[in-house]
Amino acid sequence: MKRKGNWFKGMGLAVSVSLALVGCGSNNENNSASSSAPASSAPASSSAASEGGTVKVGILHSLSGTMSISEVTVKNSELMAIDEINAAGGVLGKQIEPVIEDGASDWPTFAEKARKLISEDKAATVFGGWTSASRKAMLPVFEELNGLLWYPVQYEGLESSPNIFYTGATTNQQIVPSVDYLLEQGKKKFFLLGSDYVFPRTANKIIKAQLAAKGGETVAEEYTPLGHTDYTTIIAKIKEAKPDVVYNTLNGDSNVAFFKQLKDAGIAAADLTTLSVSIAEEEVKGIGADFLAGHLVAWNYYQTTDTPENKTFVESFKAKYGADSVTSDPMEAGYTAVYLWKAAVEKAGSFDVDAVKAAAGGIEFNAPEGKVTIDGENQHIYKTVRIGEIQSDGMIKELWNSGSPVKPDPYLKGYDWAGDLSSGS
Amino acid sequence: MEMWISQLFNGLSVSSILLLIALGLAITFGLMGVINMAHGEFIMIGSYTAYLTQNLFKDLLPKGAFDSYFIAAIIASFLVAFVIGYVLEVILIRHLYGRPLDSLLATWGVGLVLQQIARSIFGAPNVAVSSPSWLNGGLELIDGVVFPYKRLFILALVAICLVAMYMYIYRSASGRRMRAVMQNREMAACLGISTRRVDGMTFAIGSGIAGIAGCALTLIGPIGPNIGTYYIVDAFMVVVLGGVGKLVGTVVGALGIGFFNTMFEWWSNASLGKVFVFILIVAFLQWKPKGLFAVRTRQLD
Amino acid sequence: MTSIFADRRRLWLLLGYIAAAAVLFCAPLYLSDFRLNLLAKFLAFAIAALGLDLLWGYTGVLSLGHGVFFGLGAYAMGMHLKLQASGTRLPDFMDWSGLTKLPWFWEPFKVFPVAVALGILIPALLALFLGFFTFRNRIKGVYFTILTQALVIIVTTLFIGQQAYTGGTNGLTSFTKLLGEPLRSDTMKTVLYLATVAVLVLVFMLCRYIANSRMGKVLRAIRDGENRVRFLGYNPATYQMMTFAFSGALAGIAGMLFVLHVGIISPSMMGIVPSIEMILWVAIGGRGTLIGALIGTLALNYAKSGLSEAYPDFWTIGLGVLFIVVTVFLPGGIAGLIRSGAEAVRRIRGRGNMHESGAHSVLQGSNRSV
Amino acid sequence: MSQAPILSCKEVTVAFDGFKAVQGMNLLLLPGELRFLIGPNGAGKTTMLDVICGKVKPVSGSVSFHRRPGALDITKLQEHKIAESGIGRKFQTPSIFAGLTVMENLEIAMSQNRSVWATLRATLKPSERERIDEELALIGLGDQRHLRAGLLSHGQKQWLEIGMMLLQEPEILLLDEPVAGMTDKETDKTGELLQEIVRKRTVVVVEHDMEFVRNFASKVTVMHEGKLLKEGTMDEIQSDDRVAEVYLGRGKGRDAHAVG
Repeated sequence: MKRKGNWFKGMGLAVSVSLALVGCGSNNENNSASSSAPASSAPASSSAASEGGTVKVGILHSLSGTMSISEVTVKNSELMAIDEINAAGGVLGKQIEPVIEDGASDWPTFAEKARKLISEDKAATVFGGWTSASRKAMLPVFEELNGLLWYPVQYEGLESSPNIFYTGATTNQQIVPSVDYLLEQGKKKFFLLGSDYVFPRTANKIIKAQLAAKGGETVAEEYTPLGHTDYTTIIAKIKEAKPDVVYNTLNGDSNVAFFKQLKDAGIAAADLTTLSVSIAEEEVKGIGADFLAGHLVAWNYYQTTDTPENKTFVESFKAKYGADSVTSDPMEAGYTAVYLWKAAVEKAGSFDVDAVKAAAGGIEFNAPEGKVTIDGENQHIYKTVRIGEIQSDGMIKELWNSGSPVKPDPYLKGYDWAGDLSSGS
Repeated sequence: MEMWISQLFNGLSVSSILLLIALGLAITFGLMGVINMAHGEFIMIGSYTAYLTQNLFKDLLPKGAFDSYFIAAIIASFLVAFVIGYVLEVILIRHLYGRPLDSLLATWGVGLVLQQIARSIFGAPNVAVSSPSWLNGGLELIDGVVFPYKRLFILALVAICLVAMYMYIYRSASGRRMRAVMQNREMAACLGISTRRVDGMTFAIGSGIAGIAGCALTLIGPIGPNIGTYYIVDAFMVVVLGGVGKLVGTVVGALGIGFFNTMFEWWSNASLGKVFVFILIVAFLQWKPKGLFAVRTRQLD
Repeated sequence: MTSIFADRRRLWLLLGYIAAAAVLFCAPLYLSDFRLNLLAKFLAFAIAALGLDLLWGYTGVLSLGHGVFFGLGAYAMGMHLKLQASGTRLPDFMDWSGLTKLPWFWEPFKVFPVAVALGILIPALLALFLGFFTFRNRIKGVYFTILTQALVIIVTTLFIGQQAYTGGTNGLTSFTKLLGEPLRSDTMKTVLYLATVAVLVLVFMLCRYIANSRMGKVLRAIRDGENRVRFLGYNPATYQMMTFAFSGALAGIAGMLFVLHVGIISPSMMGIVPSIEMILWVAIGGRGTLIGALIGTLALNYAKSGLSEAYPDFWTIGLGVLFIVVTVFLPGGIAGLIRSGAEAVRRIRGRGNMHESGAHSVLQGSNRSV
Repeated sequence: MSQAPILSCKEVTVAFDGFKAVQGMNLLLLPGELRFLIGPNGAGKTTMLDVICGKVKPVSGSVSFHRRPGALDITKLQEHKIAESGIGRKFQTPSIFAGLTVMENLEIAMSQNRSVWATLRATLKPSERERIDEELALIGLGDQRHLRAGLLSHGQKQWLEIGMMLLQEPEILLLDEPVAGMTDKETDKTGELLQEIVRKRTVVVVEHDMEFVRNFASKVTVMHEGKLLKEGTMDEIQSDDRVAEVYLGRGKGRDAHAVG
């Protein structure tokens, strides 16, 4: 009664399944074969595969999908740092060999590639991640395999994993100072507008607590789904609420739609102050400077930041990736992360993760954004806060900065009004 | 009081954008029964064509002529999307008539390919298109209520496309041939209509209109490889809700979704607004499974 | 006369399955930790693919919303693991979202067996609920497919929005323990892998039983002519609902195993793209053949992770082209290829079975009606 | 007419968007009767069958099926309930399941408990296998038992569907042009099949081929534009002027030979 060819199907399954396994099995053999010491097939210890002349380093960013918009440029700046270091003799006499992986804007893929970089490629460290979700996906993998991750993007804080170094700003180095700045400018009524994901919701929670403590007022709190493109109703709500400032944590494409439609509705920067934390030089290029002129942003670095290191950084970046390319905060943070790792390795004298972590505390480095220091206690870095205004030529002019680098405080312990926010793990 | 007027206008403008996006689909899906999941990518093609036209005008022509680039862009985006649509129909869609579910999966693949090609040509980050100066600003009838020229332009563009499509489908000879082929392919072939050419033309027109939508959307939205994914599900919802095969269905579907979306968003927030609209659509289809203006057929299946 | 062939054929088939199961069970011996974890994830996907194949390949109902059922199962297990990891304290995201006590609907997930039961029941009941309202009203074909996409948008938007209860776009992560044992120890990982293979084998046998039972025949009849089945006295709606609920439950099981292997579940994993990729596994493997769903899932996932390692920039083009080629030019999928390959071999060696040789057997492989 | 009717359709009217396919039609069937339904194209014959088997809901009028335990109002029931209660329908174009083998088609058509749970556990009992073998022999498809139904010829598909109907063992069987598109040899064979079917159940046959109708001495109902025109034996029908006029066009007295 069986249909024809069934026994072939059974055999077909057995053959194809075993082929797939053998395929990936052998794939695994030739991997370890390419990396040197036979010890590498030992259980995934963190001993770096420092083979003769090169040390492997992972670069894990989204090269496809919705997040490729922001992450491709950060990958480029990290690669530039590696090329510069290799040209100058590498680290501990070894050339850095970058292994590039695509996170594909898909969080389990970030976890899968992180596991591959650590246990298969034996990468000494990994530079990568962008969205909080991708970092949260990689975190358990790095802690399980005792790997080392450098996360180059500003984020919502309230985290400090022993296996991650955060070279982007935490909330008290971007959100909190920017709100203080606005309050000093006499902006009392805040309209909180953000894309519907973790960073805006957490940032707004902090802002509401800060405003309540400092006499500000939260007029409204609005969220739009990622990829939302129609802001006419939101703009109508803004007109009705008549806030002093719109604190904007929208992300990616939504910013394009919001500012274009804001200008359509006859609202210019002079009529309504907005401060954004997800718009850098790269995004300004995508939106068009004529829609953004006069609006404020809060970062720790701008292409116009006048430090000698920044001049060379911008020049070499334009030389490498084209004259019309721009440099933004996350790109600079990624670039700085590579140098900080190099400094920590040289101080520790070895690529071993625990040694590098122990040696990292207190390391200083003259980054394009100015002097930065690694805070050994929470593995973030001291950063100078800068409020900028977008110019009609697409550059961002610095209006105010915090003077000296601000100590990172991911759990906002140093702020009394943030007491109930988090007990800290 | 002005809030109500501006909200009504917002509802109308959202509906007009939904209609512009779904109009092409009303042909490819409504009339031809082809599920084209790459419809969003044709919108993207339209946007990128507008970007290229803008650069062309900026570099080659004198400054004064820049403002008229947008009209050229609309025509160019229709033609480019039309040609790519025709080529896609000849290569792929031809094999998929009568297999709706397969055409859904195959065109999803096409969408992936088009997105990646756009990403490698134009780069992952968004590109900027500055709107022509005669479209900036807005009409201020009552104080405090501004009707942006861009939205009015899109409303006008949609109206023109609608009338043009109506005249083509219901009042022109080739439109009649198209409907004949769609309703009974074998009979039309017997009557000497080259169904191959009509299929190609019909699909290409549907894609061309998606190109126009893409060009118009550069006024108010982002231009990047992924914008297609934002619109595709909404476009299908409009056509399914409105009822397949009837132009008036698509119009009413777009108006319905547009106004409800704006109203819900006003009362709650944008995320919940979108959720309520979709729940409404699912509930509505219980009552009328074939959409508002269903075409009744008597065959068994 | 044909029974001799049938018995020998069934023997070979059994041998094939046993060999495959053996190869899978002893994988931990020859696979590295990373590759084993990868394979475990793909086998979990295969369980969901089997359910989808039964629904689409056999019954002709195309659902692009199975990411939701997969996600609900994964969230059920994720909530359990999160509670285990948080011990007495509130989970971290609830803490800084301002919650003071655990929401009531989190309580049942503290107990492992209850969490597993809910991980199967919730997707199944949601599928039954949606199935009841669509199939009873004879919503079918493309309309049903687009409705499942609407379901995906509704559920993902709600999960993202209710960050205090679901962890928002970060989802649930940083799990430490399962049943008191450390989740990430080597023994636990091997045990989890073997459990996944065992569940897969069980589910495969269950699906084969259903596919070959009379119910399986009625399902295929519904695929070929739903109205005709109605006039034979069967109510297609109940059959479609039951199969939809069953495939929802299988997707839930797959989700639970997935979260145990990968250690994270977030709304983006139950979105539109993952749901369509599930369909691609079944389409490439060969819908309407259970083995096809398995082969397709393994083949595509290895291709995806292999391609994206080697050519990070262009693997989406490869995926897209694969999509087109399979659905248009290779409707039978890989399983179809194997079958027609087998027939070609049979015809060349002239062993053809008297009754079905000649023109019939050639046509058999290519019969595909949607 | 002492016997109580098994099926009674009173004043049945069916309209599609205003067009009245059937107007005020009455039809009474006696148990075990063989009734032919003839009439020009568009007379509403097929629509009448659709009403009886529940495919189409009438706008007005009643259709009741008098089974042993009591009367069933067809217009209230869903299609599968009507089929389950004992009304089988064969469609004009052979509608069998192309993806299933001949054997499988018959297996699911066989009268059995139709619930999901029952079919999940059902196995082919020897007695059932015998019945299927008998049916296969009767319709002459014994050799093609494992062949996919989609590969059968047109005639074979019609017989398979008839075989399925027999296995379904309905009390009333509705056949829609069973010999349409068949060769003479196939038509004769179908005629023999019909003799077999009629022995155990009530049958209504819609047919155009007068030759075929003639060799069954049974009652004939003629429909025209949705209304009952004439009812009686074949001879009464042929001698009736109105039938000739309606059927064959305006010529009087011409032999009421069938127009295909």
